[in-house]
Amino acid sequence: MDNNVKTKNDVCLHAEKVSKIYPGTKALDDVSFDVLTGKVNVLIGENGAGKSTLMKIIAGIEQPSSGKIFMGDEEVTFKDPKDARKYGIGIIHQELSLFPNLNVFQNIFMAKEKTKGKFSLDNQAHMEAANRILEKLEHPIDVNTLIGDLRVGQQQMIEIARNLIQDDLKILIMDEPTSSLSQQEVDVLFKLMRELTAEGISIVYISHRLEEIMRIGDHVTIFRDGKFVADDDVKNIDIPWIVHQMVGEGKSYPKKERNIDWKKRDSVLQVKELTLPKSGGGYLLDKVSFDLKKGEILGIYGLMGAGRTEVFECIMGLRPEHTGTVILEDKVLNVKNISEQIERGFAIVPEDRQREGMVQTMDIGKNISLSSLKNYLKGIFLDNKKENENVDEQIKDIHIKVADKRLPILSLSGGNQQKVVIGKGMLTNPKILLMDEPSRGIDIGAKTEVFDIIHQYAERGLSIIVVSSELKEIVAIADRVVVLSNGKKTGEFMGDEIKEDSLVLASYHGHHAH
Amino acid sequence: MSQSQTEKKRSKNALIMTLLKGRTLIVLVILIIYFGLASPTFLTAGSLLLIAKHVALYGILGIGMTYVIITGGIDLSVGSIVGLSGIVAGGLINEGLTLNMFGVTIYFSIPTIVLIAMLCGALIGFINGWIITKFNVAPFIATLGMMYMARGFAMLRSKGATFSSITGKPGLGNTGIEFFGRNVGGIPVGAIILLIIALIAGIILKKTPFGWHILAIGGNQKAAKLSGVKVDKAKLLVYMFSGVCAAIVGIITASQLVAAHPASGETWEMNAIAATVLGGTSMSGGVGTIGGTIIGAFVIGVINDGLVMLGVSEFWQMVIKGVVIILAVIIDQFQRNLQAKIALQARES
Amino acid sequence: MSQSQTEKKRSKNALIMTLLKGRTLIVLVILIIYFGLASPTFLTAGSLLLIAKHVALYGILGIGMTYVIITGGIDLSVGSIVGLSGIVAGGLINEGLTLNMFGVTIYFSIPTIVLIAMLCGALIGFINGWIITKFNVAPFIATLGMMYMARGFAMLRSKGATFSSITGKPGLGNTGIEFFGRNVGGIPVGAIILLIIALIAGIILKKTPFGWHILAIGGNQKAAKLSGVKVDKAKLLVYMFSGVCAAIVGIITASQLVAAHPASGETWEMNAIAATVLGGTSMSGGVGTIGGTIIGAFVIGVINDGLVMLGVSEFWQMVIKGVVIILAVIIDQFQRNLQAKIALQARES
Amino acid sequence: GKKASENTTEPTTAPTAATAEATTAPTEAATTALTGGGSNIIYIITPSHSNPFFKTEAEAAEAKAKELGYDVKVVSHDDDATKQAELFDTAISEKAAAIICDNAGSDATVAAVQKARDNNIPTFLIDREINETGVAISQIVANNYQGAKAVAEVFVEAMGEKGKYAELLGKESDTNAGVRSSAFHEVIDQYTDLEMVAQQTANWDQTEAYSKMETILQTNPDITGVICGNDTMAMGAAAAIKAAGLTGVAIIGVDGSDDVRDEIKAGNITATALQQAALIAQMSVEQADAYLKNGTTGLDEKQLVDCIVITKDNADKLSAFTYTE
Ligand SMILES: Nc1ncnc2c1ncn2[C@@H]1O[C@H](COP(=O)(O)OP(=O)(O)OP(=O)(O)O)[C@@H](O)[C@H]1O
Ligand SMILES: Nc1ncnc2c1ncn2[C@@H]1O[C@H](COP(=O)(O)OP(=O)(O)OP(=O)(O)O)[C@@H](O)[C@H]1O
Ligand SMILES: [Mg+2]
Ligand SMILES: [Mg+2]
Repeated sequence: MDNNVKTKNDVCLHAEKVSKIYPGTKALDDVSFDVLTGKVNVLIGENGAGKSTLMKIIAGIEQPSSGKIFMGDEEVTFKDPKDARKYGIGIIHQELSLFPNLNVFQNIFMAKEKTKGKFSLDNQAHMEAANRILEKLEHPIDVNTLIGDLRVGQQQMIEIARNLIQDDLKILIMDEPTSSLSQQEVDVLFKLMRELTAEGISIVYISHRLEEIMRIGDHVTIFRDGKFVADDDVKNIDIPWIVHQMVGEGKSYPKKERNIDWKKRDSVLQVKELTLPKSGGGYLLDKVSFDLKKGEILGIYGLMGAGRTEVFECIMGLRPEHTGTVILEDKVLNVKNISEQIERGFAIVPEDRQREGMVQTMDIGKNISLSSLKNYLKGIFLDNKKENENVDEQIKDIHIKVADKRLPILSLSGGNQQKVVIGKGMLTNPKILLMDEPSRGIDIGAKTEVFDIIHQYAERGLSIIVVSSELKEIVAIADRVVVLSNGKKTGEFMGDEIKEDSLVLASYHGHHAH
Repeated sequence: MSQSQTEKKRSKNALIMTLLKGRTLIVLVILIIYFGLASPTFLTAGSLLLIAKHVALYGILGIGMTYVIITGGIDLSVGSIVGLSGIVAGGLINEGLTLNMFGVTIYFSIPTIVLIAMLCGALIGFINGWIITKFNVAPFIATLGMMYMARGFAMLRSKGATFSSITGKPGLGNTGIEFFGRNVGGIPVGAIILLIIALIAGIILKKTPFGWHILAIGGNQKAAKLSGVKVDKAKLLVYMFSGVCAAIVGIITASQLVAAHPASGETWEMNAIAATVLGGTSMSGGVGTIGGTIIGAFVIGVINDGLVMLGVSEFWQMVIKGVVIILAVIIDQFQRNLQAKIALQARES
Repeated sequence: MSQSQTEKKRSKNALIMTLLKGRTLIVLVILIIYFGLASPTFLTAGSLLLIAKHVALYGILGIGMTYVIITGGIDLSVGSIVGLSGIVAGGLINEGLTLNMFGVTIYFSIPTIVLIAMLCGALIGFINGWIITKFNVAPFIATLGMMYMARGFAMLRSKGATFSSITGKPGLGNTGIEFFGRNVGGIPVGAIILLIIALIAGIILKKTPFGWHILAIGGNQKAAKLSGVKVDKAKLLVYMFSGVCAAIVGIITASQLVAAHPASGETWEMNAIAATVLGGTSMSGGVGTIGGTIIGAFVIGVINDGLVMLGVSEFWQMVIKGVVIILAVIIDQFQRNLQAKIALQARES
Repeated sequence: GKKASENTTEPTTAPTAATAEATTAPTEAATTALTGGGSNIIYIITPSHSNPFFKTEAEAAEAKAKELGYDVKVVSHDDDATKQAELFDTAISEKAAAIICDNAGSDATVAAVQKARDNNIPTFLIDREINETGVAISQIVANNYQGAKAVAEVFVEAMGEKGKYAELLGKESDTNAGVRSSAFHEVIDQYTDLEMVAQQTANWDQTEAYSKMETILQTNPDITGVICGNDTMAMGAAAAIKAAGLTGVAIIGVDGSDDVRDEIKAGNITATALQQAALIAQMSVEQADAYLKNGTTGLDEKQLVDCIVITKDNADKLSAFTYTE
C-alpha cells in the first residue's frame, strides 16, 4: 500500500488503528483509513467486512473500542452524530432511516432545525431550502408530502438530500446509496457527486455494485473480516483485482451453459393479461402476459417502480383487486390469498429479507421450516425428527454456514440469512419459485453461491422467476428475460438476444409512451 | 376509467376526507345537538362551562398521555399519580412537614405545596422514563408496576384515610388551595389550566424542535437516534411531563373536593387513553395532536354528563362508552386508509 | 483477548445465563422458602394446594393472555368476560332461558350451561379479534372498548344484582355447578383445570404448526404472512381462546362462591398480564412460554397469600407487587441482552 | 359486591351516638330555608347499583319521590368522590329541587353539599354521614354501632361464649370498617374464652373474602366463628367454610341482604344486622318534600335509624332491605 504516496494535504480525515469490538465480535481490527480530500473514496468488502462499522464510527454513531481519528492535525472524538456534524461529516445510512409519519422537509431537517429565536421553528426557511436541494437532485417532490407515501427510490433521494443541506459539509459518507435506485437516478447522483468533489468535498462511497465503482471511484480501499487488505487508485486496477482482494480468490458470476430446446418443454405457468389498477386511475400493471416453462429461469427486468414486485404480489394473492388469468399446469386459478397459493406450489423469496423474509425471534431451524410445517406432522403434532432431518438436509443443500441451527437467525451474516429465506421457500417443494431481488445487499461471494443454488434447482426441474435490478446478474442467470416498463411488458428476450443494451432500451419504452 | 370519472371520484374522496378528518368534532357537535334537544338545560352556558370543568381533568391527563403515546409508549400510572399528588398536597397543608431531628414542623405556602406536588409527579414520571429508557422495559409494564407502587405510597402516606378540610390556616399562611376548584370570571380554573397547558403543549409539539423530535421518535426511533435526536432524554422529559400533568389534576381534584383521598384517580388512565385515541392519536406512535385530544376529552365528557342528564342507567353508560371508543377507532382507520389513497392519487398525477 | 480468557468468560456467561433463564423459578423458590420459614403452616400440602387453587384463576387467564401477547397483542377485556360468563351461567341456572314468543322457559343442564358460557367468551373474543384484524385497530383500544361493553352487558343482564345460590334444582336437572369449586382427590378442580389447559396450550404452542405460526406472527407478522401463515385466522383464534379461558375462570369463580356477581373479575386483566410478563413473555410479541406464565402466576399467588399469612398491610402489598413486576422485567431484559451476546459469540466460533 | 358505608360515625364518638337518638342540636333555625333550584327534579345519587343495598335504596327513594309528584334522576357515583362532585354540579346546573345522596366520602363530600347549598338546593344524606353539620338538611343513617353490637351479642351466644374465631375487615381506608369492628370487639372482648386468631382485610369483596377465608382456614382449621364487616364478605366466608366441609361455624355480617337472609334460613350464616335501606330512603324523600313545602323538616339534622338483628327466627320478615312486622 505504500506505493501510492499521499501527502498530508490530500488527507482530510485519518482513522488510526481503529478497532471496534462488539460483544463477541471484532468488527474492526486495527484498521487505518484515509479520506482523500475532494475525491470519491470507495470502500468495498464482503458482507460483514466492517465497512458500515467504520463509517458509523467516523460519523459519531458508534464509538471505537480503540484507535484515534484525526482531522488535519487535530485529534477528534465524536460522542454522537451531532458532534460529527459539527466537523462537517454527514452520512447516508445503509438502511433507510426516515420518518414515515413526517413530511419531506421535516425529514430533511430533523435534528438540524432552523429556528426563529431559540425555540420557534422556521418552516418557511425549511421549505425553501428543501425545494432548492430537491431541484439540485433533479427530483422535485412536494415538500409537504409524507415520506410514507413516497416510493423507496424517492425515499432514498430524501435520505441523500438530508445530507446536502449542510452548509459546511466536508465529508459525505454514502453507505450503499444506490441499492434501491434506478439507472437514471444513479446517473443524477453520480453527476451530483462529481459536483461535490469539484467543490472540494470528500466522499466515502460504499457499494457492492463493482461496475459503479469503476465509473465513479477515485481511490479504492478493500476490507476483509474487519481488517484492511489493500488500497489503490481506481485508474490502476480492474474488477477482477477487486474481486480477488475481496474474497481472496477469483470468483465471478456463474456462466450458464444450458442447451435446452425450450419449445419442447411444457409451460407450467401462464399469466394472461394481468392487470392491476392503481387507486385513483391508471394501472400499476397493464395487461402483462408471459409464460414459464418447466425448469426455466425467467428473469424480469425493469427500472425501479416498473411493477415487477406487483407481478409477484398478484401471483401470490396479495393483491386481490387484480384482473387477468393465471394458469397453473392447464388449470385456471382463482387467486385469492397467499396461503392457498403456497399450498398450490408457489413460493416467494421477498425483496426485503429483514422486513418480510425472516422472523427475528425464532431460531435458524424454525425459520427454514416455517413454511412447510404441515409436511412434518404425525397426527396433529410436529414430528421433530422429520423436521430436523429436512432442515439439516436443506442447510447442507444450499450451503448455509451455521454452527447450530438452534441459534437465533440474527446471528447469521446477511448472505446466510438470505439463504435461509431461500431455503424456507425450497422446503415447501414448490413448483414455481418467485425471487425478488435475491442478491440485494449481499456480497459477491454470497451472490455467486445464491446463483449457484438457483441454477441447481432449475436443473432439477424447478421453474423460477427472478426479479433483479442488476443488468449483469440478469444477463448471466436468465434463460429468458421479460422487460417491464411502467406497468407494461415492453420486451421479451431469449438466448443470445439477452443483451444489456437491448434490455435497457426496452426498460425505457413504457416511459417514452407516456 | 375516464378523466371526468376520475375527477369526480377524486372530489368525492376529498369531501369524505374532510368529513372524516373532522370526525371527532362532528361526533361532538352531533352529541351536543342531540343532548341539547333531549335535555332543555344542556345547552345553557352554565352546563357547557360545567362540562368544560369536568373535561379539564381527563383533558389534562390526556395531554400528557398524548405526548407519551406519540413516542410510542403508554402511561398507566397517571391515575395513581393523581391520588398521590393530592395526598402529598393535602398532607402538607394539614400536617406540614415534620423534621424529627430538629423537632420542628414546617408549613409551606400553597404555591410551594403545589410545586412540591408537581415535583412529585415529575419524579415518578422520571422513574418511569428511566426504567423504560435505561433498561429498555416495555412502557406498559414499567408504568403498570409504578401504578401499583404509587397507589401504595399514597395509601401509606395517609394510612388509607382522607385528608379533609384542606383549607389551611391563615396563621400558618397556607390557605387558598380551593382556588383551583373555583371559577374566575365565571370560568372554572380547571378549564383555564387545561387551556393553558393545551396551548403550550400544542405549540411545543408543532412549533419547536422538541416537538418534532417526539414525533420522530414515535415514527422511527432508530432513525431519530441516527439523526442526532436525544431519544432517551426526550422520552424522560415526556414521561415527566405526563407525571406533572397528572399531579396538576390531583391538585385540582383535591381542591374541588377540599379533601385529598388516596384512592382518587383510580382507572382514570383509561379515560385519558380513550380521550387521546378518540382524538386521533395513533397507539403505534408518531401521529397525534393536542387539539384532537381535547376534542376527544370533550366527547367523553359530553357523553358522561349528557347521559346523566338524560337519566340513562350507569350500565348502559358503560356499554355506550365502549361502543363509542371502538367505533371511533374504526372510523379513524378508514380515514387513514383513505388518506393514503388520496396521497397516492396526488403522487400519480 | 486470549483463548483461555474467552473460554472462561464464555462459561461464566453460560452460568449466569442458566440462572437468569430460571430467574422466575428461582424467585419463586426463594419466596416459598422465605414464607415457609416465616409462617409454620405455609409449607404444608394443604397450603400449597390452596395457593394452587387461587393461582388457578390468574393462571388460566394468563394462559390465554400469553397466546395473545405472543402475537403482539393484548386483551384488556378478560376481566369483564369473567364477570359476564359467570352472570350468564348464573342466570341460566336460576332463571333459565325464557322464550317469550312461545311462553316457555328452558332450563339447561350444567354441562350445557358451561358450554354456553364458554361460547359467550369465545364470541366476545371473536369480536375482539374481528375488530383487530378486519379494521386493523390497536388491540389495546379494541379490547378496552370491549372491556366496558362486556361489563355493561353483565350488569344489565342481572340489573347489577348477584345471582345467589346458583345450585340449581334437582327437578330442573341443573344441579352441580359447585363441582368446579370443589376438590377431587384432595386437589382443587380449578387447579386441575389449570393443569389441563396449561398442558394443552403448552403442547399446541411448541408441538403444532399453529403454535409456531403464532410465534411467527409475533416475531414478524409480514414475514409470517409471506410464509403462508393465515395471520388473521390465527389471531381470531387466539382472541377467542383468551375469551374462552376467561369464561372458564368466570365459571370457576361463580362456582366457588356459589353465586354470580356481574362486577366479578374487575382489574384481573392486570394480574393476568403481570403473570404473563413475569413468566418471560415479551410485550412486543414472538417470545413466550406457557410454563413461564404458570410460574409467573405462582409468584403473584405466593406473594398474595404469603403476605396475607404474614399479616402485611394491603398498602405495602401494593408497593411490593409493583416492585416485583418492575424488577422482574428488568432482569428479563438483562437476560435477553446476554442471550444476544452469547448468540453472537457462537456465530464467531 | 361491596357495601362500603364510609364513616357513619367516628369510632370515638360512636358510643354516645349509640345511646342518643339525635346527636346534634338543630343549627338550621337561624338561617333562611333553601327553596330548591327551581325545577321539579329530585336527584338521587348513590354508589353503584351493582350492590343490591344501594339499588334498593335508590329504587325506594325513586318510588317515593314519584309518588309525591317529583321528577327523578337516579345516578351513581361509583364511590369516586370526584365523579360525585361532578354529579352535584350537573344537578345544580339542572336546577334540581333537592338532592338525596348516599355519599362517596365523609370528607370529600362536604364541599359538594356546600356548593348545592350555595345554589339554594337542599341535600339530604342517607346511609353515610359527612364530617360537617349545618350543610346538609338531614343526615339519616343506620345506627351501625348499635347494629354491630347487637349482632355481636348473637354471635357470642352462638359460640357458647368460647372458642376461636376470625375477623374479615372492610376496606382499611373506610372509617366505617373500623366502627363496625370496634363495636364487635366491644362486645366480644368481654368474654375471655373467645379468642381471635386471625384478622384480615377483604375490601368488602365477596371473592376476596372467599380466598382470604380459605387462607385463614389453612392456618387455623379449628375456628368456630367468623365475624364480617358486611354481608358480601359473610357470603364469601360462608362459601369458603362450606367448601372446606366445616359445619357449625358461627358467621355474622352487617347489612341485611336477601342473600344472607337465605343463608341464615339455610343455617349457613348465624345473623346479620339489617340496615333499613328502604326505610331510610323513604324518610329522606318525605323530609325533602316537607322541607321544600314548609321550609323545615321539623326534625334534627342527624337521625339514627336503629338496625334490626336478623336471625333464623325473624328472617322471613326481611325482604329487599325492608323489615315488615
Ligand atoms: N450492533 C452490533 N452488535 C454486534 N455486532 C455487530 C453490530 N453491528 C455490526 N456487527 C457486526 O460487525 C461486523 C461488521 O458489520 P458491518 O455492518 O460493518 O459490515 P459491512 O461491511 O457494512 O457489511 P454489509 O456489506 O453487509 O453492509 C459484522 O460481523 C456484524 O455482525
Ligand atoms: N407502498 C406503496 N403503496 C402504493 N403504491 C406503491 C407502493 N410501493 C410502490 N407503489 C407503486 O407501485 C409501482 C411499482 O413499484 P415497485 O417499487 O414495487 O416496483 P418494482 O418494479 O417492484 O421495483 P423494485 O422491485 O425494483 O423496487 C410504482 O409505480 C409505485 O407507484
Ligand atoms: Mg454495511
Ligand atoms: Mg420491487
